[in-house]
Amino acid sequence: MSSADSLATPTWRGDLDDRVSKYLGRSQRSLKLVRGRETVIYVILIASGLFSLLITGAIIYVLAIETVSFFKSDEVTFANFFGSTTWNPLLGGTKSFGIWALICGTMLVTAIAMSIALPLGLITAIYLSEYAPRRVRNVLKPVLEVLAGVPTVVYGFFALMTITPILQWLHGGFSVYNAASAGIAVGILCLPTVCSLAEDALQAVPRGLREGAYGLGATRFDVSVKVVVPAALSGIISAFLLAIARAVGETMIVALAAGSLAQATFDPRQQVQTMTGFMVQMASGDVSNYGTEYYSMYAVAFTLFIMTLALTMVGNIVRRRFREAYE
Amino acid sequence: MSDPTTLANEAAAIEPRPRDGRQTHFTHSREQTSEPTTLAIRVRDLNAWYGDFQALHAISLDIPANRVSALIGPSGCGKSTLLRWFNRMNDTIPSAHARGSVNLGDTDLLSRTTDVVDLRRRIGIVFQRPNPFPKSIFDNVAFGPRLHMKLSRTELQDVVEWALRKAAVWDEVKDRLASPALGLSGGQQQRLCIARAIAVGPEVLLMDEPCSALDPASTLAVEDLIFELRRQYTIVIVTHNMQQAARCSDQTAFFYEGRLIEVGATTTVFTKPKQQQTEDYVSGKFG
Amino acid sequence: MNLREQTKMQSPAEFDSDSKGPLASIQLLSGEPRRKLDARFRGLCVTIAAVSVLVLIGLLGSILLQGVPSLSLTLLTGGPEPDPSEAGIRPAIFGTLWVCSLCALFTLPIGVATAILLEEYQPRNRYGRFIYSVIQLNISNLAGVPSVVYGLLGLTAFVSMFGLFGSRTSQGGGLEIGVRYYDQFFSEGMRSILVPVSDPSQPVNKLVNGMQGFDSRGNQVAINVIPIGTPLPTGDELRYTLYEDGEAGRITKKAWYHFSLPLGRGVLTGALTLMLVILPVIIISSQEALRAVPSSLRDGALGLGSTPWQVVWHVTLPSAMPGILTGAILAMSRAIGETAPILIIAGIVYISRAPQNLMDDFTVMPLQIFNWISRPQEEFHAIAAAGIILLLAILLSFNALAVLIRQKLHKPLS
Amino acid sequence: MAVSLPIDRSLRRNRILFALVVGALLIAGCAERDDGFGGFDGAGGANMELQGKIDIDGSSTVFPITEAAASRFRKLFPNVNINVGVSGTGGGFKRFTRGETDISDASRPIDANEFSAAVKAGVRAIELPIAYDGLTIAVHPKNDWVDHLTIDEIRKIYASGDEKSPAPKLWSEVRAGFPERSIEPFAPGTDSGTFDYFREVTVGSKSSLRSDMSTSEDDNVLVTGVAGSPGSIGFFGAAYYEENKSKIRAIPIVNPETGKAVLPSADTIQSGEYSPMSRPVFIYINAKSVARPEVKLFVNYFLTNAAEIATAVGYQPIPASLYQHGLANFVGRKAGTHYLTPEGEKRSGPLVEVFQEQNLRETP
Repeated sequence: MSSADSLATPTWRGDLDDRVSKYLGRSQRSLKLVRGRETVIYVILIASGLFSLLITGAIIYVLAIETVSFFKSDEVTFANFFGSTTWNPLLGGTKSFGIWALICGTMLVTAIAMSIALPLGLITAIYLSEYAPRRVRNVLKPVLEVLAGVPTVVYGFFALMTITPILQWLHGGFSVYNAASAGIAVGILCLPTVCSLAEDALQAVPRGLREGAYGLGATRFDVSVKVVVPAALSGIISAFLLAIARAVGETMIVALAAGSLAQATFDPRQQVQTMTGFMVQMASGDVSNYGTEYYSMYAVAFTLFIMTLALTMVGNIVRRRFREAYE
Repeated sequence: MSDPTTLANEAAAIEPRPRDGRQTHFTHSREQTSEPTTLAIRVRDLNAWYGDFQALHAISLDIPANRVSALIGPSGCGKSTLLRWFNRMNDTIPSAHARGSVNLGDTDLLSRTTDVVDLRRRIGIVFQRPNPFPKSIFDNVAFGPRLHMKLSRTELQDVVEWALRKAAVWDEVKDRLASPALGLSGGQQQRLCIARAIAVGPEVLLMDEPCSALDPASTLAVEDLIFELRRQYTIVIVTHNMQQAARCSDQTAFFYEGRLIEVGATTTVFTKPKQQQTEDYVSGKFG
Repeated sequence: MNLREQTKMQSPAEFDSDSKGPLASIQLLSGEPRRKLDARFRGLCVTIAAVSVLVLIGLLGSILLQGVPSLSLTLLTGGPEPDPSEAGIRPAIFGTLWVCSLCALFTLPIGVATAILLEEYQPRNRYGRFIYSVIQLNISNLAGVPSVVYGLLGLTAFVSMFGLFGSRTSQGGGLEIGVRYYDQFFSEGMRSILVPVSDPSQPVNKLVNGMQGFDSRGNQVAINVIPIGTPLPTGDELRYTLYEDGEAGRITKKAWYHFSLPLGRGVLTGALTLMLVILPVIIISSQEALRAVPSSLRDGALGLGSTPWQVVWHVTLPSAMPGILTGAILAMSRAIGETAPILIIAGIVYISRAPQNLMDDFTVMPLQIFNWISRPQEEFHAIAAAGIILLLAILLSFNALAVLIRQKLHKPLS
Repeated sequence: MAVSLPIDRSLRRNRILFALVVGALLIAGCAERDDGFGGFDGAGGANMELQGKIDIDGSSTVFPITEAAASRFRKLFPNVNINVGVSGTGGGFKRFTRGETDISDASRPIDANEFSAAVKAGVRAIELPIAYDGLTIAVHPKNDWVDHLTIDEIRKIYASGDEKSPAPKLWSEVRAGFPERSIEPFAPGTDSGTFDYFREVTVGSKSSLRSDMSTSEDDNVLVTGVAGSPGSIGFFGAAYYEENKSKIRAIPIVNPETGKAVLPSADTIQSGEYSPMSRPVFIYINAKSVARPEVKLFVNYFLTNAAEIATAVGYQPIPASLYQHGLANFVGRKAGTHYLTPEGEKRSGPLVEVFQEQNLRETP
């Protein structure tokens, strides 16, 4: 404050009062201008808010238009698409578009992934939330964050180059592309998601519940498994649903490690093709842009979109309900 | 005014001050202004709701200009709600709505067309907890003037210094205006917030339990400040602390369950309340 | 309570016969089994936690093992050459740089604006509240849409623009900005002579003696045309000499901001597609950052007569900035690692040069790595592993930056 | 129609030009050491003058040759930017016939539909064979039971069966004496010329191949697949076999005419002994693009070095006379295809017989 020195004199008060009252009496900034700017900004904000709706609209529009062209084709019938387990858009005398072969592959990989990610993720979450000393947390948290941040193509490489050879070494029946290897990698990928969402849910349980249980002489295990987990159950379920959605939509790992043979099998040693895997195959093959097989990519994408949307929507609604219950 | 905290001071803060001293002070001040009390805010038949819950029932109240009006009552009695309607802070709560009339001079405070931004410049507010922005002390005080006025740098410095002096915190902060406001003590922060409110030149200053988060020494400092400020501003203070109301207000309004039970000169309300509920409350039977 | 029920079931006879009261005779269950269970569970937890650490070590270890021998300067400077010893990732690094910085440029403003709308501007009525909840649910659902689907959207909406603008050839056409056309002659002295073209629709210039053009230095030169069969001149003149049947080809020079429709498979398309992928992520993390700002600060600013935007701009946004930045960096690291949508829109290509403009073809690091992984030669796998090390190094430094910002800038707000 | 004189001259001149380029680069410094003019960069001996961009897309079989050519060419002319995509022969033609690319890699000749699409869009395509590709049938090295296969057996393995005789699931169904191991067939994607060619020589273009096999547009994926399990069998370009000799084993194929089992090799492919499993691969060039010096020089370079490049990446060169003929067509801008009769019928046969002046069905 440059004026600070001169103000040391006892006469400052009158001076400053006069000056400031002059300033304050002056005309204010134009409210109209401020209002106008405010409106413009508000409109911009609303526009960006609506942009996300536009994206959803565009996704549905694009997928629906092409899916309609797909079903218009003579080679395709609804009954075949939803009723057959033979997915064979590219080869053979009669093309067959039985989406169940792809859904089956997707489910197989997802099931393997979830049998790893869900229990491990949940237990790790319980450990982090209820048991872990600060020191362990400080190690485990970043480890999980790093695992979550690794690009999926790296997991694909890991599956193909490390997991598959190990599986083949353990058991001769594994083919080089197989569902198990891809599933394990997807499971590792989803583990941090499950863990952090489930931990959020556990943390949201009020302290009072825990203290009440401890006060009754419960062990940590009793508290976590009999009190906290049931209390956070809906949050945990939503974490599971979101993780399943993520596994269903995972692309690069299955494109690299699961294979390209669409078959309805539940043998994890076999190669399978998932919905996303098929889309990658179509995209990197650049099939002529007008054939039925090209539109089949959109029909598959639409099916995939609906599936993941249903999973995330339910997951998010459950999650929101759960959070509201405790906030 | 920031004397070292001594036991004596604390005791003084807790014990009601001698009524006489206050009284003379008041008298003195009234004599000084020596004009009839004018009306600042007029509330008529105000009903207010949060969603379906009715928080205020048919409140009619006059807030005199250049006086300190205290709103007292137990928790949830609606006193803060009323205060927040004065400068429409309740607009930030989506479910809040009100019917009735609140006027500041000619301005209808509840009207949709009232410019709340301008309104809040004219009616400043100080909150329960000091809430300085995570900026420097100078920037905190300069925040309002920068929004509302075109001032040169030196003019802005004048305003900041003036406001800080008014809020009786200048001497403590003048050497560290550039340091973060969050480094100040609670009492200093609250006085800084008062300075921040003053710096835009409001007509009315609303204070929502301004001392409830402060230690006794800081409370004392803020109370002194309130008393000092009433010469220039109409002050409405919400308080839980009846001694505080008694110490520094001219008029007291007692609320209970959303209704205005009694209003009158502070001395009257505290010594000869007309209503039984008021008496029970001021004598500590409930609350 | 559970405990008591068990006890009750164990000794009903005793319970009845006792006269002193129901509790007196109850034998308490030993706490030992429960404590054991607790210990076992803790053991299980520690094991599983250790497994996840081991998995990370295994993942990184196997990649390091395969990749470290191939780490070399060539990897940084080379293009995707067919010879593994010359192969590098430079064009892909620059592709990633272009695409991701453009993507951040688009996504941050839109994402933060949406978050501000949702967190700072209360809906005014029931209708508004409904729209808000739809937007909010929509955003969390968009975050769950597989990225490969965004790739398809990008393919239709950006690459071909629903076929509204025809198709794009290497020689341009249609709406174009930031492009200059030249007819390139290549002289017998192997010099390029460029003749500027003002109207790209006009046919390529015919060779005329004395025609003016520019050499590669930008100097104006006259073209020396000689009849077929004439011996070539020697010395400097050779540079501008062409036989009379010499031809020109139309080439373009594009400014970095070159723009044309449809967008094609260029950098801009990649950035816009990745924007779709990470927009929900940025919105959600920005919302969380804004939510963490104490409302007392907003009240303080409002109480001084700030407009809603002034509150946001002067108070909320600065306070939420560290959180927003952290979220943005993490979202960007996701964008860097994203492969599927880029694969859908661009496909695998041999691209030997870093992108030069917004419309230029590109590849990104993970796609180049994918390309290498899908080759059968071991050497390429090793290079892929080295590329992964590079990619992970970039991502880890991003994460570290995020942590740093979180720690350095995170001041208490109240 | 004999090769006309101007073409001849032009051809010679082009080669002179090329000799000049290469010479300049080899003895960088002697020839036109730069005088600060910014022409030749002393370090790499490269010509920094020529600019431009060449878009190539198409078959993954031809990709290694094109990639190698592009990579080498760029060492000579670093300012020419070449992008090579891998979209399969069909996908490549799709873009090519719309005029989006300058050059299309093809592992089969252009077909009637694609040709008419090109004509419709006004794209004149110059057809240039660049190498032979022997289709290699390969199995896992641990597969010790297959010593040779006849075309009939291959057909049995790959044809889509009917109710009477379903496609075999086990090796033992192919030939008596083979073990009861499940067959895992791999095949290139339908978009690839490799697929079309294989189908034609085994089951004929009217029939179809079995559908329960793994397909990929990327031949590398097939190699990895076959190398991954002992029961697998796959077919792909010989180049991919050459690169992975240690991982997979090629199977001799019985030549139906001589009855001899022949392994794919340089000699057997070029001599035609490895029949019918060898076929030529092509590049198609948009005649409009040829006017551009960078395209002209690149194709010139490609054709003059095709034999060497093809050999280096595991393909077999076509006879020198055919390169000459191709170069002549290129220089003379003779657009059209040799593989379609004027009636639009498909023409097939050995390359030397088909790729004749009189067979050219020119683009109008």
